[in-house]
Amino acid sequence: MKRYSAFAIAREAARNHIGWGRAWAKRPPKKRYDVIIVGAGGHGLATAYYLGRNFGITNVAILEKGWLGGGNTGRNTTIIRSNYLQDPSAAIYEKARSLYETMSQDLNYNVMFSPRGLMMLAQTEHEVRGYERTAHANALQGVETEFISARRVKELCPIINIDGPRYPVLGALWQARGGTARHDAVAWGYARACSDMGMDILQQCEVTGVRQADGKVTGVDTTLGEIGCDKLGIVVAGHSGVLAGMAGFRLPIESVALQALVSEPIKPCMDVVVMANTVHGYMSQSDKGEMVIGGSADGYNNYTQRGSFHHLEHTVSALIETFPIMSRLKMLRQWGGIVDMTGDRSPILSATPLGNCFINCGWGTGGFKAIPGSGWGFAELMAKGQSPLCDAFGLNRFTEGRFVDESVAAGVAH
Amino acid sequence: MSETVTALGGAHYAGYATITEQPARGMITLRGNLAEVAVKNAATGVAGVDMPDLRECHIVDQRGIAWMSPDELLVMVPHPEVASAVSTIQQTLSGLHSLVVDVSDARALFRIEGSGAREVLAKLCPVDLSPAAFGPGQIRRTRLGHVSAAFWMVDDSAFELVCFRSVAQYAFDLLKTAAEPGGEVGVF
Amino acid sequence: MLILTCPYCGVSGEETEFHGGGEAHLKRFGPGASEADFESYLFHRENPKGVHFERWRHVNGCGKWFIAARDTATLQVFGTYPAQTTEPPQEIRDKITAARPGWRWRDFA
Amino acid sequence: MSTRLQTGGRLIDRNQRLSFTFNGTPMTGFAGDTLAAALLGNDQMLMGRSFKYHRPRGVVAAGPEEPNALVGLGQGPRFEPNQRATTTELFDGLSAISQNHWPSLNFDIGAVNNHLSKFFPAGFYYKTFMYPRAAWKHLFEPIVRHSAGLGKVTQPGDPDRYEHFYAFYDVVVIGGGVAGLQAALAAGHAGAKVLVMEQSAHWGGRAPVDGVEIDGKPAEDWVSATLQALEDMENVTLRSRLMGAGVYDHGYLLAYERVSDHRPGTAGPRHRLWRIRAGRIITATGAIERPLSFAGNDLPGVMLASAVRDYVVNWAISPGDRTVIVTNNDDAYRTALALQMAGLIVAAVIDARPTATGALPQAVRDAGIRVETGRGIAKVKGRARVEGVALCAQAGEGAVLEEIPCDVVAMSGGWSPVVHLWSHCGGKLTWDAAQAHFRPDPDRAPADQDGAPFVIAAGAANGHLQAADTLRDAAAAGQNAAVALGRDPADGTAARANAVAEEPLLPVWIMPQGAGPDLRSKMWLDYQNDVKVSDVQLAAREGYESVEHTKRYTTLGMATDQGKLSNINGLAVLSDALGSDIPQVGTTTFRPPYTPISMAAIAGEARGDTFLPLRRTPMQDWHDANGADFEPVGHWQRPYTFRRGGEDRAAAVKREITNTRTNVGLLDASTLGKLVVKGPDAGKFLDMMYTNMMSTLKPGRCRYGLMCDENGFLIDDGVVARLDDDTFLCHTTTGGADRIHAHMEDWLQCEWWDWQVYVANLTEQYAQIAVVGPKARALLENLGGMDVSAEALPFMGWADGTLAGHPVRIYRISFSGELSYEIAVPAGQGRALWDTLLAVGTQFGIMPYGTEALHVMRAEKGFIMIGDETDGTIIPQDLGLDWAISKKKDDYLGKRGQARSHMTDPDRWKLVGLETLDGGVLPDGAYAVAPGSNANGQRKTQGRVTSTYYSPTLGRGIAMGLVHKGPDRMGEELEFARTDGTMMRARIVDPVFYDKDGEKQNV
Repeated sequence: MKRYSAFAIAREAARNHIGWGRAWAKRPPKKRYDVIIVGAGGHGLATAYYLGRNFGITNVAILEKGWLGGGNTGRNTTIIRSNYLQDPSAAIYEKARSLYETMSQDLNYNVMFSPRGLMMLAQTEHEVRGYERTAHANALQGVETEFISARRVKELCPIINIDGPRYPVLGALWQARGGTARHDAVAWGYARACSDMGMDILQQCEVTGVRQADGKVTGVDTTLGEIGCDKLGIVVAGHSGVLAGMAGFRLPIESVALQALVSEPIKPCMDVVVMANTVHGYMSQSDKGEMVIGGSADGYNNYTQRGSFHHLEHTVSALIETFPIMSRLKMLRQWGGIVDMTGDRSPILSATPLGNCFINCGWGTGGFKAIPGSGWGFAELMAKGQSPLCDAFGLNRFTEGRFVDESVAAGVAH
Repeated sequence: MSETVTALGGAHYAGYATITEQPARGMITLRGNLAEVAVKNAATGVAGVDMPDLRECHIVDQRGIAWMSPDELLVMVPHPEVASAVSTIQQTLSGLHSLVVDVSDARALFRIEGSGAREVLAKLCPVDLSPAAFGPGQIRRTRLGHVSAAFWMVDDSAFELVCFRSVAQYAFDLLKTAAEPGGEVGVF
Repeated sequence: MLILTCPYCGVSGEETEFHGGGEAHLKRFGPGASEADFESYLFHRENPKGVHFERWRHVNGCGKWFIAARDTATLQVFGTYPAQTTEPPQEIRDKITAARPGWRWRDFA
Repeated sequence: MSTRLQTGGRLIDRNQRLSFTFNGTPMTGFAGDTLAAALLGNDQMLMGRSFKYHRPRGVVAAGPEEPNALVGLGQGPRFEPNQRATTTELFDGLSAISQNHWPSLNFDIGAVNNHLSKFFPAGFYYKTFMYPRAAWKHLFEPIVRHSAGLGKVTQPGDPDRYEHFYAFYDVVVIGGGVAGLQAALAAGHAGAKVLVMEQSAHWGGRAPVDGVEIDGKPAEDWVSATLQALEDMENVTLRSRLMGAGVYDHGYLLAYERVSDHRPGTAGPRHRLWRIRAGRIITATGAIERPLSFAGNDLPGVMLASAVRDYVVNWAISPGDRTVIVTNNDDAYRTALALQMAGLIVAAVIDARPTATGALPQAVRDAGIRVETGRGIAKVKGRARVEGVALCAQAGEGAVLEEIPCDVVAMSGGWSPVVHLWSHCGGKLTWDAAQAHFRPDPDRAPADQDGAPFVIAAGAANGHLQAADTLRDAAAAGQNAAVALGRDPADGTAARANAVAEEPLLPVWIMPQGAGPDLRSKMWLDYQNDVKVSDVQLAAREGYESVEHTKRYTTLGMATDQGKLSNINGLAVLSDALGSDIPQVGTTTFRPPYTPISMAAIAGEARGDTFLPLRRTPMQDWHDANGADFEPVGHWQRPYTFRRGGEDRAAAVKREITNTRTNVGLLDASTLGKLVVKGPDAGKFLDMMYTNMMSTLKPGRCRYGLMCDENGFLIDDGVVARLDDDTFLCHTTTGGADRIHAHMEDWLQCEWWDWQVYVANLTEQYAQIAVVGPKARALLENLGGMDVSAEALPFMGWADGTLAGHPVRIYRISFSGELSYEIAVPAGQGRALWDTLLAVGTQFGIMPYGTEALHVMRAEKGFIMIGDETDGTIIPQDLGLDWAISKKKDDYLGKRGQARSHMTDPDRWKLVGLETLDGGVLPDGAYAVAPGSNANGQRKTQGRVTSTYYSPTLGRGIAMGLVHKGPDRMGEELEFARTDGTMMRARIVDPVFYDKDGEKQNV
């Protein structure tokens, strides 16, 4: 694989860049692999990468029914943070965040991780208490966050109107090393690294069946024929229910559409990521200058990846109140991504009733930021059958009522 | 009996439609089996108008009955009569499973009037307000901006709209803004 | 932006007049129920890519709960019916069969 | 140079001269001009700089597809970036500035990127800026970010108004060209209720410019006649300056009306967003001309052939003195004729096709204009402006045959239907090889709620580029739309247009066909984002094979024009590089909106006071006038405390508490939920809703109850009063009123529909005032009215009666531990009673108190608060509320959930009181640490603070918290970690800090 660097570019510039080869190889499937990962999104590719890097398992195929990185990996608002309340969440998201810090160098592919700082606005007394609690939890979890004053919020993000009118900013939970990354690059970078380790990335290869014998998976049927494997990892986000169905077990999951939009590009005016949960809106400015805005989810099952309008309406009106300069910006594009929500809104990284079949899904709105941590933990789970990062996210928790619930409010009351 | 104050003390705005908060009106929620003759009689007895059918509202001045749901009516009488009306209805329905409560104070009542009235509501409610689709005799429960509301027409150019008392100011501000001159759409 | 017709008051309104209430025809399991049954009741959902039955409340309207038969992939609505039933009415099922021959949802077809 | 012609200009009014400024330079134009036309009229061809290489950019188009001519419009709080000059109507006093350059448009430092462009191919940033690691954060990223963006940042304080409008039509026709008007006519005749919208201020589209004849008269005349006919039909509405922005599911259509952009500051809204529900949508959105890819095709002066025609015919603009036309089709010859008719020089028509023998080429030759076939442009000469072109053989590799001096190049690569709105909601496309474009596939149209196709493409938007076919197709579309909605077919015959037969075009994706790397790296596909043919080829070579990969890797089509000019050309280059057919490669997804729409229009009226409802109690005016600090609770604003004089919040809260505990306090409790539950089965129902046994409650009495969800988690609490045998009044939390009402209706309607119970939400019927404190009874007795003695109205009882002439219901319940009366009075009399209480209460030292005092007092009593002690993961058993869970009932909501292993786990954290050793106040949300750390290296914990306050009554910090096996560890000391890592020690104690035996509330 040709190593990427400024020098390589200079060399190629001299000959109009005709010397660049494929970022990832194109090979026909083998008969069988040690491990098959279904789903070449960020989580699937990261799992494969860490299987190779941490456990030397490289006889791996990653199957993708569409194009790699073509799902939610390329359809999210690229936010990276780990300021979660519950220990298991903080652990896996902080693992992910720390891996993002060095990902460009690890993969020799610039994913443009930008730890520009992330703040979650507290706009009610109830939110203030909630975020103060999170700050205390983070301090013991090794996650660097602090609860900052409204004035500090204004210093960090001058375009915020902290004086209301409807929801004044009372403070914020601030994670200085949170930020964003270039979402496509994460998938492309992992794909290139996996391919470099000899793994096969099989695009346009849809799984149509899961072959089993005496309670174990033996392989999968695909549009490219039958492929055998010792272990199967299902990492297909919004389509997990379908795959689980093929494997013969059920999931506590519902798929809904999450709304997002971007504005036209303007000169840099916001150096941080801002989340305003009271009004279900979050926003950052991309390196192209677009304001990237995330909204809330539809209240019903939806497999179309189309945006719907009324959620946008509420998100945008709230953002205009909080960021008055938004009023005369224009919306360039809106879309919807399918997110799979579990019973407690936390992910599933778990063994399944089929001994050698594992599933990684249910990331809801948290998927992108978790990619490296999820891949790291899930690879360990698949290789060793156990992983501290995954322990709390097993399927059994729904039977026992042992939830990992990040929604820190049953409703304000007085 | 001390006097009843409305949420906005009769606020008024004259734009290309006029918005006026109305004086208190006696309003009674009656829940029961609307097929029961007794229920029908109880309602019509105090309101003095015909029993409305699905999505209908019969109203004459202060008195009327609005069909709210398959098991709910809104009975309207002059405010001073509401207490007696409630007990009259309760007596008529004694022994019959039903719920009769005075909700006069829980509501704000607005009158939206003038050639622009339909348009003003069409800016705030996701409802077809063209004359072909909505007219006197009908009621529509829907949302006004972010709050629940219901409206009916008292004649060809005037609506009455009810919402909860606590959001009266919000509703009035919405209606007022929508009725500002220069905002005429001109499709009805 | 979905358009739904409330089977109680007959209003055809846009999504914002209603409130989604999740999967329909769930059988409640209470005290004494097995762990598996109780877990399924609370958490296991069909989440189909296709024909689905779901609860809606006409919240900005008559306030009634009803059930909609809808395709989650195309958003086609096959029909709505009152919530006071444990299974889809035959007439709704026929409509679905006409549009999606061989459809299946739990034990219904 | 570009100039204004002495005569002509069908859209301008030469009697209305308008003055405006561009980068501060005063200029003039005419009413009817677009800003682009007016700028050209002032010889301002250079209008901006490109995004990546900062190359000089002139206008290329005359409509919404324009990628280059983006300006900053207006000033101060009305400034708006990225406005397309081609769709901005000129008005007097308009001020515009060009974008993305420093220090000036003519001299731009950033243009250095242009000379380094060889080092910035597609995706170069993925390959570099990585080493050393710190350099990315501190050096490279700041540079990348600084160079980001196009337009200047907007300012706060937008003074304009915006609104929505809900509209309902049978048929909505998008596009006011001849196709749209013809379709509307057909649908209208069939009796359908029709809306026709046109994004610009002018009807008729291209036909009048192209000199088409319809029904024997000039298109212009047919258009005005048809408009009149439509005006006369009362079932048809015509609307200009209204753009179809997005098509959504179930026939939902967003349309964007620019009400006063052309007359800023006038009365009324600036933008109006139409939220339309349509039975059928006809997209008569026309087609967009494609550029040709030849070296230097981005120089100012290179324009679309149709745009050149538009500027000449519509606005009497001469884009330049000598024009060279380069084409692969007949249509561009119309530009030659139009230019010559305006007395301008056409140096030559360069046709890539081997031969051009159609009627239009012939007419051009007859007009004495030189026509060269089989030729292409090797490269465009000039630096900041076209100076000439070098010809070559299209079939060759670019060897220069001849150079022709010119200052305008008018190019035409054929036409692509505008399929955006067709595609937004899932409409699929089919490749039309003959015309080399994607057009809507009628068999795969977007489906509505009934599964029926609801979008119909018409005219050029449907691939019918010849006027005659356009009209036929449009008439059929209008007819079919109406018929599909059950209307009777009426006169659907189309107007007849003269049809100059056009010969087929020759698909030309790069020019010349054999161009080498050097030329390919100068062929622009995406002008705004600087994506070139060589970039797409590089992406393909590197394995970014999916069209989505290539788009994202090269940023092709991701600029503010969303690839209206570049997508098809880029796609063709990509498929060629992959050696596959264009249809196999497919297109990227079209997303709403068609062109950018203002955020403010999306928000509509929801701004400022009407952003969200703000719920007000009957006493809110008093709170406003008496120094209340509010806190939002749901949509309510509740007084947090009432400050007096120079008091800070803490001092005010302290005063309110002390006064309430020693004299009497007044609380506005109107926001508490009040649900009436009535019916023969009401008791049985409430036994399921609450963990307590409610059916045994005696009329006249009150009982505190807990509600859980099926998971067993506590969701609400409140006092239930039994009004009579089959009627209960359930109090909920402020946040709970609507939620719990819906929760009850849910269970009644969907699970126990045979139970006889009705529920009504009376929350707003009553103002509720809590009169609290040792002197509360004395105060009420002074009001005159009902007997409020301990005997007549004991603790946890209620009674109806009158107070000071008001009909009231009084509940003897206490959330503070003091003697307390909660008085419900009809809302319309709430303020009067409040005022009376304050007046009569002065002799007893009455003071109102806010929510914070309420919190502290309840904490002093060890009462839990939903949302503080609970967070959606807490069961009543965690809070020591087992006494409120009936053991006799075999079922209630949550009972099964609470039986699961994790819920019965003896290791759960349970509620205790916490007393700091130093008397200080524990930090809110602090955790009690335990020895060691877990497998993920996180410090172990054994409890947390749920509520913590300074108690003025006890003169020390008090707290409640959940602690591992807490109740069994009374007296133990715990260490609570502050965020700075230091520890605070606290002792586990009984959560009831004040009046443990409850004597005060029970007098």
